Amino acid sequence: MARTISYREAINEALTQEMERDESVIVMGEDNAGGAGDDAWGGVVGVTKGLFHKFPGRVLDTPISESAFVGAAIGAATRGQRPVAELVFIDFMGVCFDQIFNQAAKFRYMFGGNARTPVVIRTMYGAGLRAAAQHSQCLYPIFTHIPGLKVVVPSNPYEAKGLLIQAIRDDDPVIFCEHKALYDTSGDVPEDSYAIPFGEANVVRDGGDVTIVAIGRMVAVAEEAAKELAASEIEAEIIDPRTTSPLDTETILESVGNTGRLVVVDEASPRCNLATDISALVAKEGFGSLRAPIEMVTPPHTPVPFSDALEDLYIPDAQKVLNAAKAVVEYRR
Amino acid sequence: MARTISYREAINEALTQEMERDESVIVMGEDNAGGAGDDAWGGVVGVTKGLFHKFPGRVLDTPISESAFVGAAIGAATRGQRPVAELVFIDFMGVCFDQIFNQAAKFRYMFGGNARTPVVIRTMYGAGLRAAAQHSQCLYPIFTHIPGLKVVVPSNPYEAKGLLIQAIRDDDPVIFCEHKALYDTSGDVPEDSYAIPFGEANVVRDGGDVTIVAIGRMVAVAEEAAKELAASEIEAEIIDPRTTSPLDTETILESVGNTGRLVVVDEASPRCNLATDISALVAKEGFGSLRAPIEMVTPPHTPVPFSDALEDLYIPDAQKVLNAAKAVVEYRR
Amino acid sequence: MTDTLREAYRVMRTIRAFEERVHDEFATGEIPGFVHLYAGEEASAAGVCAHLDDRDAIASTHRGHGHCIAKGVDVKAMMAEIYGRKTGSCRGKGGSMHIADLSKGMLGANGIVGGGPPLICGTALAAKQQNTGGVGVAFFGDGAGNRGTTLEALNLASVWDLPALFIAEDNGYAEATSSTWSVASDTIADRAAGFGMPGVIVDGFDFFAVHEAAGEAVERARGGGGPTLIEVKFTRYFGHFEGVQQTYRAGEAADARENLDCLKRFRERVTDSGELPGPVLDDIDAEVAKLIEAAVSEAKAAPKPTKEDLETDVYVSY
Amino acid sequence: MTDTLREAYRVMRTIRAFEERVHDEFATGEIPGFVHLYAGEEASAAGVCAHLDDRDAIASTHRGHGHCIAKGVDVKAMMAEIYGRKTGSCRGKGGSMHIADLSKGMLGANGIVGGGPPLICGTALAAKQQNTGGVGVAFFGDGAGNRGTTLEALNLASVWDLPALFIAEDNGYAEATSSTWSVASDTIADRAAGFGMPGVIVDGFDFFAVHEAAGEAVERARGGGGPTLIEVKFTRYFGHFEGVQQTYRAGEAADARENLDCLKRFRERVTDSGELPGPVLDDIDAEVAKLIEAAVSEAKAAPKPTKEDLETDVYVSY
Ligand SMILES: Cc1ncc(C[n+]2csc(CCOP(=O)(O)OP(=O)(O)O)c2C)c(N)n1
Ligand SMILES: Cc1ncc(C[n+]2csc(CCOP(=O)(O)OP(=O)(O)O)c2C)c(N)n1
Ligand SMILES: [Mg+2]
Ligand SMILES: [Mg+2]
Repeated sequence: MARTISYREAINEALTQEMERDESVIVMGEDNAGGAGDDAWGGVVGVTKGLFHKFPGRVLDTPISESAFVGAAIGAATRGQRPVAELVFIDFMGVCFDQIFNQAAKFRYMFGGNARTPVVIRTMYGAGLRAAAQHSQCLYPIFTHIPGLKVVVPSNPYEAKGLLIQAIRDDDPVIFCEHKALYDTSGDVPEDSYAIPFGEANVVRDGGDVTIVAIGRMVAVAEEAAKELAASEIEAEIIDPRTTSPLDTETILESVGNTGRLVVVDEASPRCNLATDISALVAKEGFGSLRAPIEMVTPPHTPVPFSDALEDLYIPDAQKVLNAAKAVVEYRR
Repeated sequence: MARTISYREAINEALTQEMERDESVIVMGEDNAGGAGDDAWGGVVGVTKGLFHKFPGRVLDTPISESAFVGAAIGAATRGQRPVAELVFIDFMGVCFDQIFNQAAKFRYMFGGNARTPVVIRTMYGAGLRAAAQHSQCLYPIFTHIPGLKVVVPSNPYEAKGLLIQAIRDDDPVIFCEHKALYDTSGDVPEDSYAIPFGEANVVRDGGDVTIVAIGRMVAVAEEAAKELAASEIEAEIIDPRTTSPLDTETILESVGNTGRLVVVDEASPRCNLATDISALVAKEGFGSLRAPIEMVTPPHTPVPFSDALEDLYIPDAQKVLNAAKAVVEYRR
Repeated sequence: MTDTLREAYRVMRTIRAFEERVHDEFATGEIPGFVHLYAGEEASAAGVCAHLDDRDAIASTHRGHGHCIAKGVDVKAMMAEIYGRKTGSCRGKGGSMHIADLSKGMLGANGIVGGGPPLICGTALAAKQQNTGGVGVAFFGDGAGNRGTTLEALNLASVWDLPALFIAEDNGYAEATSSTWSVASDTIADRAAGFGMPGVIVDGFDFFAVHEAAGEAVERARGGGGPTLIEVKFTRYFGHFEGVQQTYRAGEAADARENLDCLKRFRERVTDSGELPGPVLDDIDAEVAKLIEAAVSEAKAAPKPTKEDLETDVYVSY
Repeated sequence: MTDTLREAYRVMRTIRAFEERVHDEFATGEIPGFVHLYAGEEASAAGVCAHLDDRDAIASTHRGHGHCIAKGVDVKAMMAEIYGRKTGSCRGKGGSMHIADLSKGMLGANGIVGGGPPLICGTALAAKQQNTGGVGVAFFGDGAGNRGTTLEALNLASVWDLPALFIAEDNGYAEATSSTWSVASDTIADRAAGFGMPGVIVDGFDFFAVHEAAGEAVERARGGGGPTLIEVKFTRYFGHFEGVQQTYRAGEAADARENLDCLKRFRERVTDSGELPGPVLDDIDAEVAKLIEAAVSEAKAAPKPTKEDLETDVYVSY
């Protein structure tokens, strides 16, 4: 298991292994093959590179017609295929959202249980690459809001591989959110195929003083903060929900039951996001054990700025998490 | 002021008065004139009826091309017009969301403050008319999530008129959410023009035992519950935020400061909605005065069912609000 | 062919009888929600679906009853669904705008105008990749022909060379807006060339015209020849949805009902030609009348879904 | 006309010099984010915008520098924006993909492919309602021609009879995907008929061809004659964005740079005809070189935005 690969490679490996295992798994997206028949790109970030030649006829380029091809992935899923569609940037959801939330997400319920739509939409989110307001959003809270969707936010290569394999095998529509700043990060990833179940949080670090729930790339930020907190003899427990829908409420509540304190770190815009969702959960179900206000560490309510000078201020960092954790630990009513 | 008109009429009156006042105000939408030149419909719910003949050239029909005409409204707003576009059902946002959240909402920030986009998008939301999963959603949490948008949810005819007038005069993009089950409800509305400022909640009812924050149509549901609560000698304070973005956090926090107890009633799907948003606000900023868990009364995490038997169970009702309020009032740690 | 004709007539008559009955029942106030009726347009659903079988999938519109019936969805389950009953096609969770039966290749009526064409690119892709010989058929209205999703799907179907049919049902209006105004080209079929596929226009009151054009297109698609756009021109008999006025075309609808009727035209032609004798058609009429009667009374008697049903069917696994 | 030509040349030269310099600067690692260069395509922006004035608005694409320069956006502010400086057109908040100057009628580069055409329907509508005689111009790529928003906008512009131009810039590729594959019709201009407007194809290396076609379309639009679709065909010189490989068209780009150059063609033509003498053009080249040099050094020296700037400019009123 001491094999280290990147987040990008982990995703590619999950696709490869599932395509080998199940021939109904197909892949489509802009330049996923590249130029319709070459393998020039493998998608704009190269995640699907190499699949085109390995799986003839099963890796499709698409015109820039997100409604049509995301819809096609959904339609194909109702007819026995297991499509994995790449919506390059999550920011582009606005041009195909109807197919996702009014079609895929609702088929099963609207049709009285008589539908299965095993489609995966892989999409890239998050800030940090100076990609500005239309290419840096998180937006997973929007998908989380919609009943009928499952939403996955892997925080490292190991999670990425196992969660994508689960996503492909899952019979419900899944939005698989890859953080653009994680593609080149590396980690230990088993070569064999494995699936990580949805709705089971990972306790990244044990600690009894404060619970920090962090999403996606924010897990690493929380870990950095936790190290510094430990130097001040504050032991933080870090929880990575891995999927925001379904959400493992039990693990979160249990942890807050022990620590009595909660910080939620969410890179998404602050209104109606996962930080509010998880805070509200705890304020409702875990109130009895709460010993301090719930802190949320999020960006401000602004679009993502372009200039590095501003973007670095925009994204939650370890210092802000540290401050929040200290504030709740030191809180006295 | 003892003039009673319907929610529908109040909206029509606001449009009429603003169009009279300012000739840059224009109206567009499917069948807003009706059949391109007649006044057959006034939009599918008749809100714009009569405007076509009153304001020649300023009330436009559109093809069923939401991206194009919502985008056109936005583009026209950057060039000195004040368009009010009708996106009939909020559920259709998925076919034009990009124009709203990546274009209108972000222009000002992306362009460094050098843009003004005074566009209003009127849209109908909510359950109760057996309109099923694709015509009954709330979705205002999604717009609230997006920095750069303002979001309005009028709860009665008086609010509808005053808030729409403000929306039209406002220089930012506004999503104006009309509840479909309110159009035929009536209330006192002054004939004169008046604007209700954004970000100022209305305290609908005073009470010292529990704060109930309710959105849109849920305000009436909360009032019904409050009457019954009063019979049990529980006095509920009801707050109608009127706009979810900006949100009047002060009024909410002040009320919870007095009551120590909060129930949020939100007709939107329960994950990442306004109920979680407001709960999280109070768990963070008002924790010191909280004396009980925060209760959220929302529908379940399912699409909206068609059958009346199910839809009636789906929508939050007074009984559920009553139960939640009693639970928090009776709570002992 | 006689069998085909008999069945096509049965389909058209069933649709007509179903819709007229729903119209009457709606007026009593017992049917909830939004109901859009297909009466007058029967030849399109029947003419196209006569060529389809289990390999094939269709996507419909908000005006979906006709497509459902033509693709073989159970009529009693449909009626029960419209009444919001647990015995309905969707256990009462969908209603008129969402009747579906995926086991029959009927991918659902759709509350979103233009929602279906992208989906059909997918069912056609699946058929192609699975080598079943199946085709995908998207029905959409003249109004939906102006939606970006529809236009993107036309291009994608050509680019991927899919076995697909796009049936533009031009009934003259989208709600109250005339298609002569909202469609900038003279016809919807004019758009086909811009997306690299043949475009055909047929008289939608003439079952045989629809049937022939669809037959050619289905054959081409099954043979790997790619997609086709067919524009079917006709009139709906009732208002845009039930309960709404149609002042914008006052005389027109009644007039159409009198003079433009695919069922009358069909009967004249097949009895004149001797392909089907009148009494056979009369028998079908009688059988259909009985079926609809039974469907309504059974629907009314059926139970509604209950509390236990509210939160099920959101996910396959939780 | 001499003035027009001189200015057009200056615009094209400025774009070319700007883009080549950004290309070099990007390679040093100092420019952040995604940068898409317009080099090779100058004749389109210059040929169209030569007809425009303050009444007119344009919407651009992710490949927006050329359109900005042609519509008169300040070149130094543009360069500063690309470097993320407070002195930039957008105070450093937008970057290459969002340069805009509404006071110049430049509605912004756009990170969303197909984002601009709907907006331009609105600016054209405003011009029409305000009776200014203004037109709206949407530039979009071959890839964007397959987006539903673009196609909806074409129809809307016709239906509303708007003073609008749709300039399809076919540079052969969308990212690495060839337009001969992704556009199902032979040409994008083929789509115009389906949306009730004239469609024209021009050689994008020939400024005069673009200028003439755009002139006719602008004149028609100002005169109330409705919208036009113009397809401009050419090649981009650099990769899809800076920092990316272009193995999929290895020799092609270099070859184009050598043999297909709107600036060379322009120079040949105007010097041959005597419309503009060589030294005048040389002077412009020298002036432009200086301007770009100054733009870069000023941009590098300019301050970045600070904490105080982070939360401003979200709303006009809070
Ligand atoms: C995206 C979207 N926009 C608008 C509507 C509202 N709407 C429902 S049916 C309809 C008219 C559709 O016209 P057409 O496509 O011609 O079909 P027809 O009703 O004539 O069969 C409209 C505008 C919708 N359901 N979805
Ligand atoms: C809606 C949307 N889909 C995909 C992308 C990613 N993307 C950016 S540029 C581009 C290619 C655009 O091609 P084209 O329209 O031909 O313009 P060109 O780059 O050739 O100038 C793509 C796919 C995007 N920005 N927006
Ligand atoms: Mg129609
Ligand atoms: Mg291109």
